Amino acid sequence: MMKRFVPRIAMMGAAGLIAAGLLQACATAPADDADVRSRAAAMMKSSFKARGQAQLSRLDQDETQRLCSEYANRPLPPSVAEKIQQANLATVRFPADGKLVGDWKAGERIAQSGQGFQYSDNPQTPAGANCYACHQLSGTELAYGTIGPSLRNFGKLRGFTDETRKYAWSKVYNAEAFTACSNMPRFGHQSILTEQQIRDVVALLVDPASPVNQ
Amino acid sequence: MADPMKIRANVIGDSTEVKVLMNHEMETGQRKDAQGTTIPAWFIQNVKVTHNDKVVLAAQWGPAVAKNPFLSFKFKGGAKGDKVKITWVDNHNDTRTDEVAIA
Amino acid sequence: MERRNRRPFAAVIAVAAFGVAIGGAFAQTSAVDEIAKYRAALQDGNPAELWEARGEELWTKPHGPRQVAFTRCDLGLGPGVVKGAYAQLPRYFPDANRVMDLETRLVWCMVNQQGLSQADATKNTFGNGSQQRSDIEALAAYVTSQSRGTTMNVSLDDPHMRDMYALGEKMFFYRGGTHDFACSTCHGDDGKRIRLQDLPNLTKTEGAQKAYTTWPAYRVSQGELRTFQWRLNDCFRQQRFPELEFGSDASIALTAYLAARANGAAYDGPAIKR
Amino acid sequence: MDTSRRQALKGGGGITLFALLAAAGWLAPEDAAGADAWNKNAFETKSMDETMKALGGGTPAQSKDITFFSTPDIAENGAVVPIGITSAVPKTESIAIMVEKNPNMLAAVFEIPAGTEPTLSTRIKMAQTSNVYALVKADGKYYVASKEIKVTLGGCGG
Repeated sequence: MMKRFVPRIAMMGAAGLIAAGLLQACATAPADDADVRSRAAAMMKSSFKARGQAQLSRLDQDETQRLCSEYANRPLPPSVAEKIQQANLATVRFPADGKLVGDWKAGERIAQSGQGFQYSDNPQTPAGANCYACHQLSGTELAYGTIGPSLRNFGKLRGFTDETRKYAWSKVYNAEAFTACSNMPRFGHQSILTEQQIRDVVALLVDPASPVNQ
Repeated sequence: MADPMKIRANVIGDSTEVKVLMNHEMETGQRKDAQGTTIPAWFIQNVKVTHNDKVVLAAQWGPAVAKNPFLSFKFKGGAKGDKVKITWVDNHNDTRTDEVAIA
Repeated sequence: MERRNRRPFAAVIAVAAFGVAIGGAFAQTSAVDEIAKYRAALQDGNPAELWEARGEELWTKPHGPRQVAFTRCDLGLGPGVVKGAYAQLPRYFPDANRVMDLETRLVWCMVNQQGLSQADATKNTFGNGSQQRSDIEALAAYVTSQSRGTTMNVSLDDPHMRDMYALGEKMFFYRGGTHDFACSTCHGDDGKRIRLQDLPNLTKTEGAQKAYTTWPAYRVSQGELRTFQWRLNDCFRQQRFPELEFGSDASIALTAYLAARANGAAYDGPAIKR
Repeated sequence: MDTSRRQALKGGGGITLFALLAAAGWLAPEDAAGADAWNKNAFETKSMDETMKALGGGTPAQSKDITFFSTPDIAENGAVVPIGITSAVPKTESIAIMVEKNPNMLAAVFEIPAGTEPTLSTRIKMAQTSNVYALVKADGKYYVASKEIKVTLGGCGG
């Protein structure tokens, strides 16, 4: 706690009063970090209410979520990162028929749609992956986000190979397998997308005819 | 009953600048509610602005004017303290008139 | 052609599933510039003023079974004092033995001074058109407008407040739900955007200041004035979390964290936003 | 389908609407005083086809004397699109705003009495990316300028 308040004080240099307040805060910092975390989790449980498809169990963290929250604003130790990636890599499932690539046109629609899993969403409507919220993909879609890297020419740059297709599948299935505490949802592992939907998204990335590779 | 407008009228050089915000849904009649029922059209159709009883702007609006409409324009003349009066009438025949002294 | 022509506005106004390809061969930077122009053009004439005016009227009117006006309501600077009050909220209120943000304090005054039931006081926390207007949103618009230009100065001297700040910070980084999202997923880095919307980095002073000082805001996408309680509520919806309850401890803790991080900046709301 | 519309526009499809409106008398100066009348027909014009059926009236000339100000090329939200129009055409009597691809084209008509500056700003809704027309009537004649405004949408929740 102590340490983490220090840079903040530096940032707030302009407001001397506040810095003073924070210094004081440091002096009597609440017990320890784990205690604050567990009290925060308990507070959330009593402050949220189930609505629609979003039940209170959504607040329960799995080990990956717990570790990534714990290390969110401090460096992630390599050993923890390794542990997270290993555990998540073990979750990746390939389709039984071995077919990794579907229809890029369907993939584009999934990439455009942000519907799904919000309490305001109809659970009967297939969820989207909302890829464009965070990534550049097709060159014609200018309304793309930058939280994730650009995926322009994803297949073209990596080569239209089996290896690329497998990587794309695995990454979409569980991004934490490659980047511990990635911002990207684990679309397969968390059952956000169906197997066929993942195929279609993979097609958007790796099909030579996909606008992503044009 | 309709809520008041927010009107500003200020002398700028030899003109008066009028800015008004109106409280109105401006419902298009094309939207559906959560149950799929069309929400009936409800929008301001006529707006009239007068300065000392002389019309300085008159408008006819369709539902494509944005919700809580904003309008800004200028007319020649107008002195501090003069009244600027604005009236709107909507398709439910509801109406609202507000006035403000030019500042 | 007919079909397309008659396409209802609902298609645009309803929850936006995706950005429309804005086509053409103009550069991304010019798109961003033009959106900046769009935002600038909206600044002159903010319908939030309509809420401010209604809130001002509500403030002085007697309410509830006891017919008491908000002029008896103490927002931290004394009964009825609104000038600059928002810039120091949330704060610990000994009379309630609780840290409260503005909206929660308004509800407290409705219940404890005006005699409304908690249920009645929180019936319309977020308005929906002229048929279901929220007095809390109007009051919040008025009160916050009276802090415009005031430097944010949320004190962490009180231990209750310090505790809420610490809890709020943990919440900010708390990952959960089907999508593993935390507040920090979208608001933890510089220069990011979702689709074309810039995302403030709330872990940095500058980002927190810019974001926090511009709520409440008139949301043109909704035609409503929205408070900070609403902002948090809707963020968690999009995070795929359950619903954050209005005035809950978690909502206040997170507000305390973000408000205190905005310290030093001039409050600049109610603003107008997409 | 779009091609025919575009051609219609270029070929003067937009013009016929104006002609219709003029013929209907809704832009007559006498309306300026008592603006209580609301021209239902004009506001229910749904498509270019419809307007092309009606002929007559004057032809608006493209005019560089009509300009848009504080009007962005891209609207972040179609529910509120700021539009500013200034007419430098002498004896401007009215200014109308029309949106080609809205369900109804006509958004608003402003009568400008003598003494009022032919410049105003307001906010409209746009269903989608479209041309927006500023139609000016001046000294009994019609003039027009247009501008394309792109409408974007976006956000996290989708």
